Amino acid sequence: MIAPPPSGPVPWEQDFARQLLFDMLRIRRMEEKCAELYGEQKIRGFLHLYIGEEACAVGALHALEPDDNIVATYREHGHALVRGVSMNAIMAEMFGKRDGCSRGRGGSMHLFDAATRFYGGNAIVGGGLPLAAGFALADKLQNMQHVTACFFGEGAMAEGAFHEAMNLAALWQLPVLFCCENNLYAMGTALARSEAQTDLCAKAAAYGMPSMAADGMDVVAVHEATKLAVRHVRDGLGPFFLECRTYRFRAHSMFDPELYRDKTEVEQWKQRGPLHTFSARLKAEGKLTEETFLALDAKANTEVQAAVAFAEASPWEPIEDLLKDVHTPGATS
Amino acid sequence: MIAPPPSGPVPWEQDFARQLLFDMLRIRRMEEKCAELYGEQKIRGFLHLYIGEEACAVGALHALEPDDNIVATYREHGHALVRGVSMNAIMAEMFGKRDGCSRGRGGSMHLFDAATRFYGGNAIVGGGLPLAAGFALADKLQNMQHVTACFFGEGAMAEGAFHEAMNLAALWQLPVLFCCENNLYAMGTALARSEAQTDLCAKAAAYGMPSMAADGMDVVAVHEATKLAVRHVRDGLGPFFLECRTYRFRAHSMFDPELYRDKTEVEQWKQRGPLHTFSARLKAEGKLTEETFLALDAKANTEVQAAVAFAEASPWEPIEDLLKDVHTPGATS
Amino acid sequence: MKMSYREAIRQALRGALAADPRVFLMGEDVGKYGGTYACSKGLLDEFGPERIRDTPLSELGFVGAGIGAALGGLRPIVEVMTVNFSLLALDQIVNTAAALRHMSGGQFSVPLVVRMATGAGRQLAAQHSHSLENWYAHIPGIKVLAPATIADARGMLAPALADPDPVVIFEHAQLYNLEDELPGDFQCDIASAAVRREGKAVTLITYGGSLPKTLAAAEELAGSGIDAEVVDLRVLRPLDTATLFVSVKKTRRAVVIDEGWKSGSLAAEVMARIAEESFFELDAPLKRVCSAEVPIPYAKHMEEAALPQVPKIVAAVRELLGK
Amino acid sequence: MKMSYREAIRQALRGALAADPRVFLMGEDVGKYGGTYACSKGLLDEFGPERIRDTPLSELGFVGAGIGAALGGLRPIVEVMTVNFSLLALDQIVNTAAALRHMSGGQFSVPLVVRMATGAGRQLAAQHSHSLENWYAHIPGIKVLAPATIADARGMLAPALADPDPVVIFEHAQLYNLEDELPGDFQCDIASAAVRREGKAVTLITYGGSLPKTLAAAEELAGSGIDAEVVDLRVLRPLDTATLFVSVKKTRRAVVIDEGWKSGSLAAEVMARIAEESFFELDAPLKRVCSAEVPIPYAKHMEEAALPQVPKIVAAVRELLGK
Ligand SMILES: Cc1ncc(C[n+]2csc(CCOP(=O)(O)OP(=O)(O)O)c2C)c(N)n1
Ligand SMILES: Cc1ncc(C[n+]2csc(CCOP(=O)(O)OP(=O)(O)O)c2C)c(N)n1
Ligand SMILES: [Mg+2]
Ligand SMILES: [Mg+2]
Repeated sequence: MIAPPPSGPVPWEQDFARQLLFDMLRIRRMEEKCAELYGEQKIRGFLHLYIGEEACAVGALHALEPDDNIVATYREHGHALVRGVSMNAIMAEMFGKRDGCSRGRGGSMHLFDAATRFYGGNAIVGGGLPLAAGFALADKLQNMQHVTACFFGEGAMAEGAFHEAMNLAALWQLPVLFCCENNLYAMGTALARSEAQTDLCAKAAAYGMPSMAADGMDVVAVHEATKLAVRHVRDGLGPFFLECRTYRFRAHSMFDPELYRDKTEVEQWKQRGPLHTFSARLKAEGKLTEETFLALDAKANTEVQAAVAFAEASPWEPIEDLLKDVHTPGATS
Repeated sequence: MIAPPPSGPVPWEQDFARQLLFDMLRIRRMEEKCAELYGEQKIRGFLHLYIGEEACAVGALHALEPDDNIVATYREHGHALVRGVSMNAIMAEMFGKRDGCSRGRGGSMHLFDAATRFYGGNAIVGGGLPLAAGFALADKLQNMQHVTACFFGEGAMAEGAFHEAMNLAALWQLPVLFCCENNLYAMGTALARSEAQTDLCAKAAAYGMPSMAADGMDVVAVHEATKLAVRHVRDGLGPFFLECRTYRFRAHSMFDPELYRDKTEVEQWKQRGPLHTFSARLKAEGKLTEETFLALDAKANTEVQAAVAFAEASPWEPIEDLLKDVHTPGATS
Repeated sequence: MKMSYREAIRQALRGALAADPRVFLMGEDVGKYGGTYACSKGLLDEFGPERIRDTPLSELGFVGAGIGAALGGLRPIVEVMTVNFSLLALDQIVNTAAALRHMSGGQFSVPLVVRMATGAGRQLAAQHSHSLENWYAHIPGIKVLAPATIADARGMLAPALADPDPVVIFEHAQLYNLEDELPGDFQCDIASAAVRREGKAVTLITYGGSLPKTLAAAEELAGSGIDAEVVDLRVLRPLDTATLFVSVKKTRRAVVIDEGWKSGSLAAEVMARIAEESFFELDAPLKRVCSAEVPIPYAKHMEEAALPQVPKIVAAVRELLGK
Repeated sequence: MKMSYREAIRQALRGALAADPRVFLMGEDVGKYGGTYACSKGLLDEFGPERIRDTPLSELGFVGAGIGAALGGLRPIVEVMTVNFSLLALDQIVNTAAALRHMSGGQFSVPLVVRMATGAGRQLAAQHSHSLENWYAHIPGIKVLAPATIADARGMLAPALADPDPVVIFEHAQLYNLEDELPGDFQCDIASAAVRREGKAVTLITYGGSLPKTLAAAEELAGSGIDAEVVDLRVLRPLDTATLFVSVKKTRRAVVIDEGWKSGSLAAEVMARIAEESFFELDAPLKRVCSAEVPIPYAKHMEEAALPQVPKIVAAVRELLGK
């Protein structure tokens, strides 16, 4: 396990720092709205909120390049947004509308976007990991210096798919960044009740894969760790395992009665919330004023409102198109 | 990783030492005959010989008790025999006869015997591991101090099933002895071409599971290591991972052209053959004479001849019984 | 007594756990979380973590462990959260649980019960909406059940546990909130199909989540003078064809309603059995109402269009009868 | 030119690798070992380890990696040694490869070819003898092929690779040693069924490893004046029903021969299609010859009894025709 970079003052230009803060705000405001819209039955199916974990996606994705590939899970709104999928398309997707990023076919768990190389949106726990190894294999065989970043929860690490993918990636020295968002629970199952070894980096060691654990509540820590990890991967030194230690503030999904954890535990983690700690730090360092913060927040809210309006206005896909896109049109065979 | 016990003079009573030598001889002579019978088309399907690896099954199984459970693979003739399945029943099974230990339904890859708690005989690589965890769970929940010994090849360790079973066993502290027979090849795939991390005990560490590597060509080393491992498991200290470093002298199966390894490599390993090294050692220590050795060998050959005669004489299962034993007879539902 | 399907399942679990100390429930989030569909809510407190056993996300592993535990003398009820995730466990179910008895020459029975939610209708999209009952019904060595009523939800678990061989129970996710009267005697067999509505004009054959839709269609058809008989398969393997043949002999027409994708569906098997055995009893082609051949889409109107629905069943019957 | 089915597959692979640098072959022991069935023998030397890629034992992992590689611009041919082990990879095939295009709203095609050996007949017993073609044929989003002739073994790979969507190819293990003339033009479609023998008395519908048996049965029947038409499905999903209907219209009788277990078989689907669409063309019940509903036993006489065989096909036809 590689030691994470030391903490200290935020080592970034003011604009960059604000950009990351703004991205966290965008995720937060969008998802708060999603929860509301779920209550109004505008959004249906499963909805897994990322609230509390924003530093992970924001910190990590800002360390990647446009040609890199992203593979995520059903808890991927934040990743899609930061990656550059428009909030309009995300919101319309959750509404099941035609202008959704998956034309309403996928919903919250299946956001996809070819333009930003955002490959979903996978609702099978662990399902994205072998895929990520494959992307990286394609890049390697085609001599492209891309990184494939694969996000997954700590719960996925008990699945065989995780292990098979880790081994393939390490054995073939594939350019994959395995990014575990360890929020300590898989639905209602606490890490210690699902893993014999709770030090997750030890699992990377079983594949001879370098690893690092970062404070997933601190966008600076995540970003700096990811930069190091991405450097390693892009330099052709093989895959890297990054654990971001984080926490989800909300229920697992909208159906979860949250019987499995104490309110006080949640409250304690909230004190470490990535948004207010980072903004406080920026303020303390003179890189942010309350005014700017409020302006950014207002801007995020405006974007959310526009996205909701866009989603509302978007038409439904015609039912006659039900069978469209099962196969590629015009396939000659 | 726990250090294996030091080598030195064979730390056993003469009778016990001879018993283990004899068991290795029984396996060897039986399998040599099987290969012949395959040529004569008496035995069909897949036939995976254990020749060269005898010290593993013999050393390990002699450290177990009659009430312990055994789970093995398609390369299990030796395990079945040492466990106490009669050579007659094994041979008849390979002939596909009614007196076979699986009534001719299973063949070489599916030897089973309820009386000796020998649970097969699994032709899906890695398939036996979750099963073993389940046996151990049953024993644990029923407060029985049994050990479940699960044998598998190093190739199985790339399968998800291995990892899921290891985690369950470690997480629930189940009494399983995971016994990896590392013969360096999975069909034609050398270990280094299938595992990123070739130190197999490192995989146990990823589950916080204690482990040990033993010289699988030395029946003394295997037996002494297994005794320690079994003690640990039976004492309720949780599962244990034992690697036996061995080598198969023959092809993977009767169809294997062996393109993937050098004859010289095979010859080098043969010099470390478990039979002649152990008998030489016993002789050197005055625990065996050439005469006794020849007598044991003759006895093994006699047993083989009898088994072949038994298998020949055994009747075929009547075709009318084809559908028998798909379900338990008399199940009322 | 009126109760929900969910509650009926819960009571069945509770009853089984209380009746036999060898019974335990194992699966993802069956314990602390209370069960994804709340079927095991409260059971952890009542029976403790050894018998209400939360597992890691390891479908292949814990289903295999269930098989081992069954062989080891216990009576595991393994909950695979949904059929969608059971794809990860199929190797253990097919290659071990179903095959073991036969390939060991009859030495070992595997008294394992596997429960899983199935089906679509909740806008969960392509990876969470499968109806793969026919995959399971294809496998010799297992029994496959589909409780579609409160009584069967309550009654089928006990005979499934009493069965010495592996039994797979499909609970349709759309049924959990269904409420109905639980009969005083809910004991039932796991061998026969049930005629849920008598009729003379046509036999509607269905199971699981499609039963309520089929009964509603039959009501609607009755309104226009078409008197449909509704047969609930209940047991998907082995099929109770005798009941089907009797009904088809009476009505001389059959429509099969099945949420599985049309091609390769259980509906096809039912039709094949009729075409083999009752061909000369038929006055009209066989028909089926199945799911459209598409990964189930998220949007509500699209999902609805993909699944069997009352109007489609009604239309199929009318077409068949030329009315 | 006469060649074996194995050699035809090998030449198809070789041709595909030579024609397109994006094509690579990946699977257990495809390289150094030369392929379990020797289909890739020599290819490692010719194309190197990057393109003839041995994988660890990780069916779920490397099939998933194949999907990713296909999305990433390559044209992977993934060999899953046999259908028996593909049970471990079904999640990736069903939940990702088959569903991805639709659930992404048409953004991504997955140009993946998965090859696997299938079937019984070599005394490999319960865990190595599956014929699960109908499981795959049930899944929207994939195409399923079953080359049963030397020409199809040689010809089907190219159009499968040219197809932008996932294609699964089943090679029956009993066919590898089959020898026949390879036609000069072996180019073929992957859309249509083929009439392999013309006849008027009955239509025998089959595919894969059962084709030689069915043709032999037809010859035997011809000897006693029964003139059977034999249709080879070739493509198991989507089914070319038009060809079937034309044949049935002519013969007015059909028997389906399918090595899958009877219940839930592909045979059932074929029968259902006929019972839906060609009911009034039929003069007799539909019939099928499938595998007995038993995990395939090891002993030769038992295995033979479990599988479709020429005498059983002949008997079924005679029974149907009352001759
Ligand atoms: C293979 C599989 N099994 C079970 C589920 C149901 N499920 C969805 S999310 C989840 C928990 C996953 O936890 P983790 O990987 O830690 O991710 P998190 O939700 O915490 O982000 C479970 C059990 C699933 N989607 N896929
Ligand atoms: C799941 C699965 N994949 C592939 C195979 C084919 N196969 C049989 S044995 C074998 C090699 C296994 O190697 P290892 O685990 O090292 O055991 P060994 O044969 O060396 O004893 C393979 C690939 C199989 N039986 N099961
Ligand atoms: Mg988590
Ligand atoms: Mg090996």
